[in-house]
Amino acid sequence: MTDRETPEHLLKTKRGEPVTFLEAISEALFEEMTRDDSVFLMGEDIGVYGGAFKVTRDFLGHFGESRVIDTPIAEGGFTGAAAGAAHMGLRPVVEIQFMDFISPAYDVITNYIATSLYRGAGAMPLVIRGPVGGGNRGGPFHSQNVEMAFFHTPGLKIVYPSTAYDAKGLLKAAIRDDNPVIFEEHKGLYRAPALREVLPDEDYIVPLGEARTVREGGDLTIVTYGAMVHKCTEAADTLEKEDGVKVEVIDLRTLLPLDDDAVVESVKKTGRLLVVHEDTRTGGIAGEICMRVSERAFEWLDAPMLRVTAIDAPVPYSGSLEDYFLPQTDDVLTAARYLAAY
Amino acid sequence: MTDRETPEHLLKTKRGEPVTFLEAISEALFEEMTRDDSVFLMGEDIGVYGGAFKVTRDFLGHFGESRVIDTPIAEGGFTGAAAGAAHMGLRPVVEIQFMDFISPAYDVITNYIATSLYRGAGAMPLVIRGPVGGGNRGGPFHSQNVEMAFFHTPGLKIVYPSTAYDAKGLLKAAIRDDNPVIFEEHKGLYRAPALREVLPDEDYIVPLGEARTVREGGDLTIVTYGAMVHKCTEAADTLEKEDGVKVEVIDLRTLLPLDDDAVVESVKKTGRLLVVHEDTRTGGIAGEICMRVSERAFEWLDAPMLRVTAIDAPVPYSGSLEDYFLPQTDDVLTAARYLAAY
Amino acid sequence: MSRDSGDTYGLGNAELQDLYRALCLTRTAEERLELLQKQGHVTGGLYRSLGQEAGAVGAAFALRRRRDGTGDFLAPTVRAAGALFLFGGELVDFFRQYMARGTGPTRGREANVHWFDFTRGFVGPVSPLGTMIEVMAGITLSFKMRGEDRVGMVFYGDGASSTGAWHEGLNFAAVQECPLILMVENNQWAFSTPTHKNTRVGSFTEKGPGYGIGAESVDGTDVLAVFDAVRRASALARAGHGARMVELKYFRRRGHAQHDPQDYVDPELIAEWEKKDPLDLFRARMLEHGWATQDEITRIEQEEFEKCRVAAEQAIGEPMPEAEDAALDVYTDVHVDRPWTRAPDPTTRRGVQA
Amino acid sequence: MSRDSGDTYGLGNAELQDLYRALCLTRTAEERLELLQKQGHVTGGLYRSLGQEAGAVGAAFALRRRRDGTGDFLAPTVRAAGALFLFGGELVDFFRQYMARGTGPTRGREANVHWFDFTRGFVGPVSPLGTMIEVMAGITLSFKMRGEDRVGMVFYGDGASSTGAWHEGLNFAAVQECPLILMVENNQWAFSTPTHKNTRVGSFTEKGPGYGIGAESVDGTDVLAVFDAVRRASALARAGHGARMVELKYFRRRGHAQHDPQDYVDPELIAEWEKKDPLDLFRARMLEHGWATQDEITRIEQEEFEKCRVAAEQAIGEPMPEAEDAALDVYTDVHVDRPWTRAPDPTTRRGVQA
Ligand SMILES: Cc1ncc(C[n+]2csc(CCOP(=O)(O)OP(=O)(O)O)c2C)c(N)n1
Ligand SMILES: Cc1ncc(C[n+]2csc(CCOP(=O)(O)OP(=O)(O)O)c2C)c(N)n1
Ligand SMILES: [Mg+2]
Ligand SMILES: [Mg+2]
Repeated sequence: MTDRETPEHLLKTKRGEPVTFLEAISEALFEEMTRDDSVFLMGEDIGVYGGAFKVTRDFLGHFGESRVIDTPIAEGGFTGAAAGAAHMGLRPVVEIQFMDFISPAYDVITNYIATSLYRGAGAMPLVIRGPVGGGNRGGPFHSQNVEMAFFHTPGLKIVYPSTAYDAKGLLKAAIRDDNPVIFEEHKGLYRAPALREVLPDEDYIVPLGEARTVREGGDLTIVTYGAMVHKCTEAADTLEKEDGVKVEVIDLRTLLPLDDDAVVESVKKTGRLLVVHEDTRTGGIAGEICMRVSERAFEWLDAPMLRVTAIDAPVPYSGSLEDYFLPQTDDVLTAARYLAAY
Repeated sequence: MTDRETPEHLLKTKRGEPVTFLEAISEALFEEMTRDDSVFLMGEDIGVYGGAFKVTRDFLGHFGESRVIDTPIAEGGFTGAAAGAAHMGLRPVVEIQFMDFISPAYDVITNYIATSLYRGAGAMPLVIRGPVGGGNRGGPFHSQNVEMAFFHTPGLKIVYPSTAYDAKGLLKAAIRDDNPVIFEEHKGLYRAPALREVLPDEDYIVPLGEARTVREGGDLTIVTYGAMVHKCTEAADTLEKEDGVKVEVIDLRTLLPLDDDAVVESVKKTGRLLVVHEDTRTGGIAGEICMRVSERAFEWLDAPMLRVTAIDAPVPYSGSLEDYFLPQTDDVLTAARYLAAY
Repeated sequence: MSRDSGDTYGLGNAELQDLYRALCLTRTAEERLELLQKQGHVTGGLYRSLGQEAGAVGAAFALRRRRDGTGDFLAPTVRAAGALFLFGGELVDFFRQYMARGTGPTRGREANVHWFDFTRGFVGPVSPLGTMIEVMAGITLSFKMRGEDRVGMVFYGDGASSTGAWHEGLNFAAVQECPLILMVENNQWAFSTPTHKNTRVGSFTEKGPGYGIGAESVDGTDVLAVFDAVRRASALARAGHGARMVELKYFRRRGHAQHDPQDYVDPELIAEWEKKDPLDLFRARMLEHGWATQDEITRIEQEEFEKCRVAAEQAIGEPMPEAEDAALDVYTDVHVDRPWTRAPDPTTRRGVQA
Repeated sequence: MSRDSGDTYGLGNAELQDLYRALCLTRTAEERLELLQKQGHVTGGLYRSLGQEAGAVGAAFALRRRRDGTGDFLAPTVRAAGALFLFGGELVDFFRQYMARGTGPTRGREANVHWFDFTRGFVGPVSPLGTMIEVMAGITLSFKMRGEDRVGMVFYGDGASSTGAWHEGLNFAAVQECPLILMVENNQWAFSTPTHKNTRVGSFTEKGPGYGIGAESVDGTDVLAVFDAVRRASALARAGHGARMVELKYFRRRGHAQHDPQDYVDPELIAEWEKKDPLDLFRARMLEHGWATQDEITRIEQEEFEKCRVAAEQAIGEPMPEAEDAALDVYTDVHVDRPWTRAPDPTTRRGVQA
């Protein structure tokens, strides 16, 4: 089947053309499936339709029905089935149509999949990917971030890219990883024109577990990930221009395992930490980051560790409500200025 | 039905006899069901058998089949059904046989129940209770603590008592609360002889959201809850005797909403914070507590905020492994001494 | 068959015309929505029930619809707006919900048919499929516990039948003998997935026996056939025979949502089903059997069209919610603050201590 | 019926005696466990399959059991230890697991039959009921994808059939036509809950048609009847007819676990079922039809008893796991530290910076 020619829209990188965040993800899936016959896809409407967001458009024709499987509406069922296939040496990648709907698979992911290696069943090469995040007026069930549902479960890895380059490289790394990986794709980034970039033609991965310093600075460290990376760099630029404050922005990229070395190193340099996440506040990842910095770099802190997040509520549907709910660039500026002046 | 006489084993408090942690819970359920006809129970094997741990022993005979319902093995199904009954003004209390098995109900709890009021469906008076915790050689699926699966979900309350008095008062408050409450009962406390106490004969509640200062001290604050409260007070006594260090021990009792006022007030007094929880480390509640103290009392800190927890792994079955997995009194001592000397 | 007979199932002309009115309202309201969307007033997804209106209308018409909390109870889907209207869901609220207005029943927090009125007897669905079967099992359990003479009706799609929630909720209702009618909207598609990829059975009635409950299949384009089937099902439920399943057989003639061109569906198949349009079919029968005159029918159509125009206009004129409303009603008794960082707090500075 | 006929279903005396041996082994191993528990060697729960041994043994005997990763595949339950043994699960490992020994296949991390050997073809269950149906759906999907001539068999209880995981896994296997045999162990109880409180159907075979798969019920105390039913089911699965369900009808003659006195069960009912003891019944048939002599039977019983004694002795003598092992194998590539506080780290002190 792989002698079938590559679909038009997946040739952009080959041609040296810029790709969107979404196209980068499609390319990663396509290349890994081409490279390794044991990689296959399952999910709702990923075949003929090519997925709710068209990530797997034309994959069915290219790879055939046995490697691009349209499933019944049963996230627990097909994720559990993916675990079984992984036991047998296959490398399933399941798509959750909207990551909000990963919740019916919560049981099998946390109790079966995450514990599989520990219980003696060997490697569990399995990727669970799908769109997350708000700002699209999706309401309470099409806007969630799901990292904190799984961050507390040992055995899982969680990835949340912010650029097309990282999305492709991290997804390839996730597919080659022998541990179960939850891969979150912010739907606001999928087709964002600003994120289009030309990617290397040769095969590359971005290793899991390594944060990226987006922007260097000595006055304040902002730790963030996903769509917030772009709001934070925007705020950082403003601070540099308007306040002369030099902000270091760290993109975690992988949330679990957490690259606290990168965070601690930066905080030891700046003495000030602001964590920014789109997810709700209480129980958000900011807590764990703050805890680790307290454990490892307390003496370097010149100001309280603070956070800018969504408010503690379900994601409301109406635009006016959602904008209030979500953390905005101005909120980052307010908090950063407060810390810089501290 | 309520003219039926009270079962023998539920008369201890009436008679001024001490009750166990488990008996206190049984009394709370019994009294609330007697007080309010809209309170009813659902769960697996809670009827004829009286529940896996006998919390509802003899309830069936007293209240009848329509208020003590043996359900099919379907945690999501009967928890969702409880939500429907709550819409209609009933006040269901569902038992999860082992809280590890709450995971099939994760979807309905986080997406439906927790968001019900926000979505305009009104109050959701619903209690989900059951045994949690390790130390009983239960293995990965009969030993879990589940607070962090729900701590991140706005709209839920989470209660985790450590004494018979609190267990009864908090459960009564939870049943009378108009918000959904997850109520965790550490199975290691159920029949612990040391926890037997004489309870007030008159009706009382312990309000949700208020921590309790178990033990006062000016040198170090230990924040904890559940079974760890007893390990921490034990450690505190040792520290006082052997090191002359005065430790303040705070029992959170309610995890969500978190009583950070109590924590902050204590830390402003002691300048040192140690969080101790039986649950695993990464993504544990220690992070949120640390974050809030950083936000509100950073300038009072004289040492890094630290934590003693279980290690990041599934709960192993074998005793030697589980003892290593769980935080021990010695670990609390080590950390506390380190902080006291800091 | 029943289509050609003149059987009115005991309904008089007035009621038959009410049925037609409900069909018109559903169709016209959804067409108005499309217009509103083109005008940019509808933010989220837009779902049509084109070709399925008779299922929702006929079923709801067979139940007791009251406004005092003593009637039957409904859990609709986005494809059952017709049932929602019959249960007293206000047309203007329908538009407010789709346009995320602060004046709507969920004050802009939720969309489309996701709203509630327990007095009129309906509970809005959530998106996760299957959940409402569990919730309605509990709602109807409460009817049984309190000895209330009420039944519940829950709608769900062919695809939703694949969820574990559907199984757990249905099995609970069956074992507890809850007075619940399960309406499976078999429109032959789950988004782009044909029914045979969601189940290996040809008819969903084959699923009833596995739960020990009765099930029957009915032509979902025939409003009277649906009415009759559901009236019989509700009579059994009312008589204490527990849960029962009714399959509505029809076809989804539009995409899953407005953004779906449905290019995966054979156009000829759609054309086939256009011939079975529930409004056309019922209109023809009304005239054929003299249940209504052409004038009466035209008046009904004009009145419903006007209703929709007016309600839409009203909703358009109403404001979006106040931003701060986003932080209310997370708990009945706990206030949710805006993040602390937005208003630095003096008590956090040591110097400032009193 | 089949019980009285001399039909051996094509099995020779040697195989028939192997069947009896497997029944004996199961019974004796579990009795040995009880003894070990009384002696304080067994920490966790102890589950008996008393009266259900023929279901596990007859079913496993009908499949291809190999040790090179090309055979059929099993997911047992705690009540199907007999199947596990036939698939190559070592008796000594069984005791090691129950006694939480570090030398066991899960190195003391998991209990009882919760262990794995993909080469011999079995996957240990997890406690959450229903999950293994999903997992086995995927395992057998892989057989189909790779064109391997293998089938899978998953055991689960009557109560487990109430879980959403069961529904989602079974429906997936049915739609994908996975070569999976679903063995429902209908022992009429789920802990203290009688089957009629878990389902409204009398026989679980009524659930097959709802998924478009074949189902049959068999006397679970008749090892040959089970063998025959499963051999036919596996032949169909092998021939590409997809999933199939087999119900084992019998009775749980002991409590849910050792700690359950089972006082909620009518003692007369238990007495009734003691008359249908699968070992007694098969032994009688062996003698009646001359498939084995009394001496041969006695030898088998003594040999299995001795095997269990020896294996138990060996396991008892072996060590508990090293404590530090608790922190290994959480990830293939990420090391889990003991909490930092247990070994204060100089790099956290500013002065100490190099
Ligand atoms: C648990 C869950 N998974 C996925 C989705 C996404 N989704 C929304 S509607 C839909 C298709 C539903 O098909 P069907 O149940 O037949 O209803 P129809 O749209 O045909 O009326 C899907 C997959 C969801 N809402 N819930
Ligand atoms: C999801 C889930 N809920 C609850 C339990 C607790 N539990 C363990 S075994 C059992 C009864 C199982 O009955 P059945 O499936 O008939 O198997 P049997 O014990 O009769 O062989 C229950 C409720 C569980 N293991 N998983
Ligand atoms: Mg459909
Ligand atoms: Mg059973």
